[in-house]
Amino acid sequence: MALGVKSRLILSRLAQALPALAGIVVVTFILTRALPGDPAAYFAGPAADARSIAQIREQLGLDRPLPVQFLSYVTDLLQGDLGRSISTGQPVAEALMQRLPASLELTLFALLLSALIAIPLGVAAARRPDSWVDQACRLLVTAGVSLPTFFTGLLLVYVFYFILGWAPPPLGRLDLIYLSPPQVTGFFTIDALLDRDFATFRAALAQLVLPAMTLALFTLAPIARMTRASMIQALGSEFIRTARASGLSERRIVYTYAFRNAMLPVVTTLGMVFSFMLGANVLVEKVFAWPGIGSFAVEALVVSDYAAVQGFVLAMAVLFVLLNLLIDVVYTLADPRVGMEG
Amino acid sequence: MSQSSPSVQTGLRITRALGHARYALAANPVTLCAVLLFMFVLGCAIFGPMLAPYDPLQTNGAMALKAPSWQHWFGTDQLGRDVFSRVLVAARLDLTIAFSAVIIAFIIGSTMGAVAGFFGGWSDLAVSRVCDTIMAFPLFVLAMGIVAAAGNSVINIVYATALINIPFYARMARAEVNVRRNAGFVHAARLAGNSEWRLLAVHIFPNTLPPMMVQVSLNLGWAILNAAGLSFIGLGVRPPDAEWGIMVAEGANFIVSGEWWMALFPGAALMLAVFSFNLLGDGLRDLVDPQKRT
Amino acid sequence: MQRRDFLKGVGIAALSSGVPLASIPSAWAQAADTLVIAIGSTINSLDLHRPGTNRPSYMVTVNIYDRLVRFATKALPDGSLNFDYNTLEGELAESWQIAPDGMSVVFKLKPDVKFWDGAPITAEDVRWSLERAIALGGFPATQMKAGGLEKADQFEVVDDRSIRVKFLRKSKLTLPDLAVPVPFIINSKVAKSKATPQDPWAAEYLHRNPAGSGAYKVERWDPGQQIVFVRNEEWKAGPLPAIRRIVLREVPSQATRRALIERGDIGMAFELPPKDAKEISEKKSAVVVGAPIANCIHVLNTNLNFEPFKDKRVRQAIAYAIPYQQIFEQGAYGRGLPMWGGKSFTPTDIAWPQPSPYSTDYDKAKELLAQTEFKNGFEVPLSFDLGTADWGESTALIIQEGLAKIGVKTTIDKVPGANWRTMALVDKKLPLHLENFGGWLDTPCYYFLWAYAKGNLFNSSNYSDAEMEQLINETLPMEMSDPAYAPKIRRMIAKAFDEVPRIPLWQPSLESGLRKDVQGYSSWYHRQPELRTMKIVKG
Amino acid sequence: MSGSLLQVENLTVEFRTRNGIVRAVERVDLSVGRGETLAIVGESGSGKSVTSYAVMRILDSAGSIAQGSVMFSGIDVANADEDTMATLRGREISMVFQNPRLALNPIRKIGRQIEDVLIRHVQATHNNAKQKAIELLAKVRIARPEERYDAYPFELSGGMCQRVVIALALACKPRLLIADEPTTGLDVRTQKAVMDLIVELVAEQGMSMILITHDLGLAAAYCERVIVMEKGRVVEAASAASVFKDPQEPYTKRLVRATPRPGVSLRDLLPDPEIPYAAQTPRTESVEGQPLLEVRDLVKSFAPAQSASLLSRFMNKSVAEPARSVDGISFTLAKGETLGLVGESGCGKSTTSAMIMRLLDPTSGSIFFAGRDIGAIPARSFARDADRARLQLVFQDPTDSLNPRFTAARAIADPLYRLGGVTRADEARTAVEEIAKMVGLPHDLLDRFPHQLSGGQKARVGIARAMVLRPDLVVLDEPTAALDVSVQAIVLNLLADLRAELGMSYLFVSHDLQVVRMLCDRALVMRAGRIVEEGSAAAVLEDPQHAYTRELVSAIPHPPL
Repeated sequence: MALGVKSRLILSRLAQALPALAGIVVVTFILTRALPGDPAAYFAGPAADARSIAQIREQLGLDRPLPVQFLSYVTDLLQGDLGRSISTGQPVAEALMQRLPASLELTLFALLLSALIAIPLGVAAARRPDSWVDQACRLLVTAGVSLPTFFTGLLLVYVFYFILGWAPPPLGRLDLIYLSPPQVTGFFTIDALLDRDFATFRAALAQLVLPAMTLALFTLAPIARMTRASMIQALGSEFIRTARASGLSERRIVYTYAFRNAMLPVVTTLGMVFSFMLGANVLVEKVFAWPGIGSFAVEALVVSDYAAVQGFVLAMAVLFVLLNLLIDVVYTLADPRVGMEG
Repeated sequence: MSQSSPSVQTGLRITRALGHARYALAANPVTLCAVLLFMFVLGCAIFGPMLAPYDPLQTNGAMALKAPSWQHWFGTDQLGRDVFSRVLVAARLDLTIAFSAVIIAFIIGSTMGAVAGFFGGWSDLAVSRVCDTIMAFPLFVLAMGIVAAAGNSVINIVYATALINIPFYARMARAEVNVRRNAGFVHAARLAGNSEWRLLAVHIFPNTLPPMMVQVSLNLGWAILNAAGLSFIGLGVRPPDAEWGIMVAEGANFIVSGEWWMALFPGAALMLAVFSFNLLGDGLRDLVDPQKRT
Repeated sequence: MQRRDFLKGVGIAALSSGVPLASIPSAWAQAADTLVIAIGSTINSLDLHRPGTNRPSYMVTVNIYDRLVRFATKALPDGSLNFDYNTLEGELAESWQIAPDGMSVVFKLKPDVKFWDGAPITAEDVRWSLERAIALGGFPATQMKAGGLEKADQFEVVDDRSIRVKFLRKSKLTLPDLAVPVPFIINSKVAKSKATPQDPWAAEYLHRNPAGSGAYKVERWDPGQQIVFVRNEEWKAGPLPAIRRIVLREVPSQATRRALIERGDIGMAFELPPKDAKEISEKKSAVVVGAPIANCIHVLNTNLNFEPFKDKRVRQAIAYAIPYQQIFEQGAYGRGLPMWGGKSFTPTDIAWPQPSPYSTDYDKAKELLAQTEFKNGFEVPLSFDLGTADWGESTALIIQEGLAKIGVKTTIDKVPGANWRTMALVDKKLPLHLENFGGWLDTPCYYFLWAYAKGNLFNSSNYSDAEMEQLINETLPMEMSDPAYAPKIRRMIAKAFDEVPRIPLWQPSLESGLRKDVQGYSSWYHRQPELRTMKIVKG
Repeated sequence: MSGSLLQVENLTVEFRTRNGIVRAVERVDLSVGRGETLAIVGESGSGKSVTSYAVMRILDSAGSIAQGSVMFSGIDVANADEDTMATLRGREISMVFQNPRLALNPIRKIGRQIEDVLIRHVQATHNNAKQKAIELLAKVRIARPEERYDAYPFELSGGMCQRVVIALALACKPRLLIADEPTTGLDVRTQKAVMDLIVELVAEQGMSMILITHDLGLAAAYCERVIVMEKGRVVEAASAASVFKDPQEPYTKRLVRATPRPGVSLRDLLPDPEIPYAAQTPRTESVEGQPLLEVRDLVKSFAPAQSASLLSRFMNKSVAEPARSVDGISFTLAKGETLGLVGESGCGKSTTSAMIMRLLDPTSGSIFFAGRDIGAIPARSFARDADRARLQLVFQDPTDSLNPRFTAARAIADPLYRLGGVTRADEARTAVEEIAKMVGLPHDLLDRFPHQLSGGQKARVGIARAMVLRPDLVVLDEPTAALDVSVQAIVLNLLADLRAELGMSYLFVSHDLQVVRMLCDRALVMRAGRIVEEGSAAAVLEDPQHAYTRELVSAIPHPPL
């Protein structure tokens, strides 16, 4: 029964996402058509004349009325066809699948890094609110979120690559001298480990460090703040007083009792940060030549590549929905109250 | 007595509020710094153009790419323009963008959210769906798309930034109104004959303002970063106007060749402004948080 | 054995048509015979003929396909090599013979040239490939047309090793036009086997799977990241390249490209912005190689469809109000050749480009403007392509300042790359903008054809003049040695100077940074890296 | 006092606040002997809880023991190291808190929470902890303890949660149990059950107990000795029997007087009986003719937990019947009459009052007010109804019911502007000052914000706001539930005076039978949405007919009088 309620809850979440997805399909379609620039002119090449542009416009189906274009777009979409990027000529789905792991690997790694720093910081700050630890933590995370990611990225590259030479050149996922490991998960670090190729693993990891740091620095703040706030709330709650009055050890009070309760809102924040990072990747990917979907989207936007932009946005939206679902599942598993109270 | 007492009381109230603020600031030196910093940034925005030692747009071929000196505190850029003057003058444009975007987002978002949270039903459904849809977009890319589609002008940056901020306000207002819509004082006001709209506008909404102000302060920082990010990919403010983001973006190409000042100073100014907004928001949150008001 | 999952993705094509690869070491690209080149833009196709293929992709076609003929290289006085527009040499063609009536030419193919799959190159392959260049439309067809190659029946197989190209009219551009990147020769048997009724020219297949005979083969292509060329050991159309493997890595950040070359992490940074070129060559942190781009000028275009610029005197006033020297120093960083301050409005020679007679003279500008109805100045947007911001932005800003001095108020409009083409070149609706057309075929008439003839793409000024048009049509097919040629060209140049729809600023240089051990590079008219001549010297 | 288990001498506890250092407890002496039960009684802010926290040294970080000693069984608690204290807490001294739901970790199974304590104090090993936990659950009379072991706090009722908290506290058989308002917020029957259980277990294990409560009756009924605290100081210490009969100190006397108990009138609750009985007018007996309010077959049902999406509603076809919160009640209220509506939490009394007040639309049934069916007018549009001004409500929670951003004057004036036809500020001010005088609110408080007012002052503002329009019917929704007993006495008298002065009818909603008896003419007893008993207020309390009413009456603490 309990499971029934919870799985229904999750299904209903999924159902709630459908209108948003439909909205996204419509909005992206309209937005992409509103983009200036005539793809036909762009693709006709540098020396094309009006006739060859018209020829290409016809080829691309851009001469048909908008509703017809939309209809055919939706029809294709329902068949799982995201269309074909007119600039790379590749199916959009394929390009996204190739690039998504790159973005996900970077984002997840950055999130991990961020959480590993921010959560202990938040806990430390919450245990002594208004102490110097708290203030220092606040300054640090606020400074982090105040730096534009592209600026941080450039600065890190300049210092750690150009001046100190500690970091590898900012050339995407692997240094020039390595080849990508056989694809299993699409995450180079994991694939390299699966392949027992530790040199490549180290190389892939080395490439990840700077961009992940850039992203992590920017996302420390929300995680640390939320950890601090919910930890303060948890530590101030009455069941902690009960636990103290029962003589439970400080460790147990802070970690088993307070921390687990405090983690629930933090999980939600992590999810939000993750989806925010995926979007904010755009700039970082540009700085680090990271072959992810963010840079793909920028390129596509610049050339008014309808299918690619639509595909990208849709992929992100689906990812977003899945992510929220994942958070719901985690939340449901972690909090017995979910779905049980009126 | 009934004539004089309100104004006396108002005076008292202000004194008391100031007293609270002074206490809160004294207890929290970081917030005090934030307030000072914020005033400083605001001062730059207001008086910057008067204080700038050079014309921020005046190129000077002979003085191109000069390192910081007594003459040019922050050095000069590739066209010999004074970076210090440009950084100072940019404050106004950046703050204007941020403030207008956030104010628009606040007005639209909080109205939507308040209506949804108070009346529920289809209005709630509609607002929630709209917010879900916006939020499911990668926000920065959405902003990029809007500016790319509408053309890059300051006003379009403002609109794009406002649009992606709307859901935050809508959701927040919705939640804040929702927790209060069954509060005793709301029922009391209803009993006093207030219409539903008046209940919302006069009784509930003002009470949601403190937490919303925190969000406003935090969002101001984000709005500046957003505008700067758009500039970085070339969808920002038009040259020759000085704007921090575009200055960093342009300066970025000069870092490797050793002309670090072109990116560093506007970057630092950008950071400082965002930093002060964020710290201020953080501090406001502490002030507003009832848990901390013992 | 083969640890790497090489068969993934798009690298398949290269393998299927080439030699199976031996095992590749982990740190393969470190090998001494591998050259890494950083490029700033994205390669989006391996097939130049395909609609939608962008300019940077031409570098693939240039290096992996062969053409019938190519321009020869010549040594410049400073010892560096450059191409020689005036001399053609055979690539796949062993020889060619122009018919006595001058209305056709027969190419004889070299006997030992083969495609990568070992199939001999036949006249049918050539015919199919040339026809394809026309049939797919778009830019390639336009380019072919400039050389008078417009119809499929102009190409005729004589025998297995001989092909005749018939001329519709005599033109000095026809043969050079066969040496440009467009008419490359494809393995037609492979392509035809992949063709479908919807796609008779196998555009879909060749887009990702090259089928050629060039000196380099595509070993691997990760769109948006890199393309890896490996030497075709069987190449017979020229001397075997020295470098076995070349990696073209896409590095969008200009600063990173500079850092990479300065630190020596890559062998070459292709297309340096002028400032980097200047500073690197001064610091000697890398070798900067480059030359002014033939037949190319950075210009400020006035659009004659807009009111103030309909008046010639306004255009002239603008031309006098531009701080040329400052632009050359701060926009071009002194790289390239000045195109202002020429001696006379009536040129004495036909060298093109040559400096215009304008120079910065605000008094003269004001005087000219005062004669018009715009004596109090006017407002106009000044646009440039965001993709050319490395020189465009500074230039626009300086122009803005200069024009302000004569009361012309400009607002700067950065147009994103995609929109640029539509707005500036197709719709031709930008009143005042920066433009950088360069003609592949290095003759003045060819430049004038594109830039001064009504309706043509790069005539974004909407300049229209009957005499100019007639001159262009007359000079275009004319041999340059024709005694009538020079006077006509001089007349065209004089008209261009007098009416100044396009205000020349400077002739840009295409410069690239080379690590000190990398040699043999020269820049070409098509602005793509020619990799075949490059080598890495030890020590 | 050498035989005492706990000896507190000269204890002073200070808190750092933004207004400087505040002494919450000052020079308190107390002792608890072995096996003794002691009650600490005081109103809010008297320092009674802080004293107990100081004994366990669980003051929050802003508070500290500034002075004095706390000796527990020879251990100097004030100066002991943290390890000693951690061993002491839960093992030797344990505590039961108010608000049992919040006192338990919401995401940990209750069985595990008990185990944590057992294992911490080495009362059980990992092997037998579960068994011991179940035994403890059984001991606090939780039915089916094996099943409940796996329950989470939210799955249990408040009373059950309190039993779990008691089990936690008694897990290690401590020598001293501190029960801090253990029954506040619980219904009277649950209160009795919980208190009986505590006292029984304490006696059974030979423990000492400190009961901290605001309820003098409860203290006297369950403890041997009573300490009365006021403003951080002990004002009186006496045996339970003598504290009621023979209070020594003026404060204790006031407290005793203010405690509602059988046989006293409203006026008797006031500290100064010499005050002339202004409201001595006889209660209006039911006026013949048309009743002011008539409720017929009133029903309110709520849909079960509303699913957010349509889809889930489709999947949720087999949902239960909507729960009927109010299940067909009918009654009348005459002009000038005061009707009491009594019941435990969740019985539907607040829902009923909200429907009558037209804040909530009934599912079915009708509400006739002065002969007009106002139940048919949607709640949303009732604000503009002519009868709006005639129906007013005094809220339960004076804090929650005042807009934090409105001054007292503005809150009181709001109905005047909206419904009273007042447009001029001075006109409104005059009316506000008049009613303020009537409710005993000094004029200088009128320009204060709610957070600058005390609980009693806020209650007066709430009453003034309801009365300013001189309504015909005022619903009093537990108007004193959140107030200290001495303030309650004053407010109840104020309400009685106002009724006499203004001639209104009251519908008085309450859980407290004694208070209802004193204020009301008639009383209705509600249970699970239905009226189970109806009669004169005195008769319902003194001679209950229905079994449920009898149970309620018998659960009222009986202090030794």
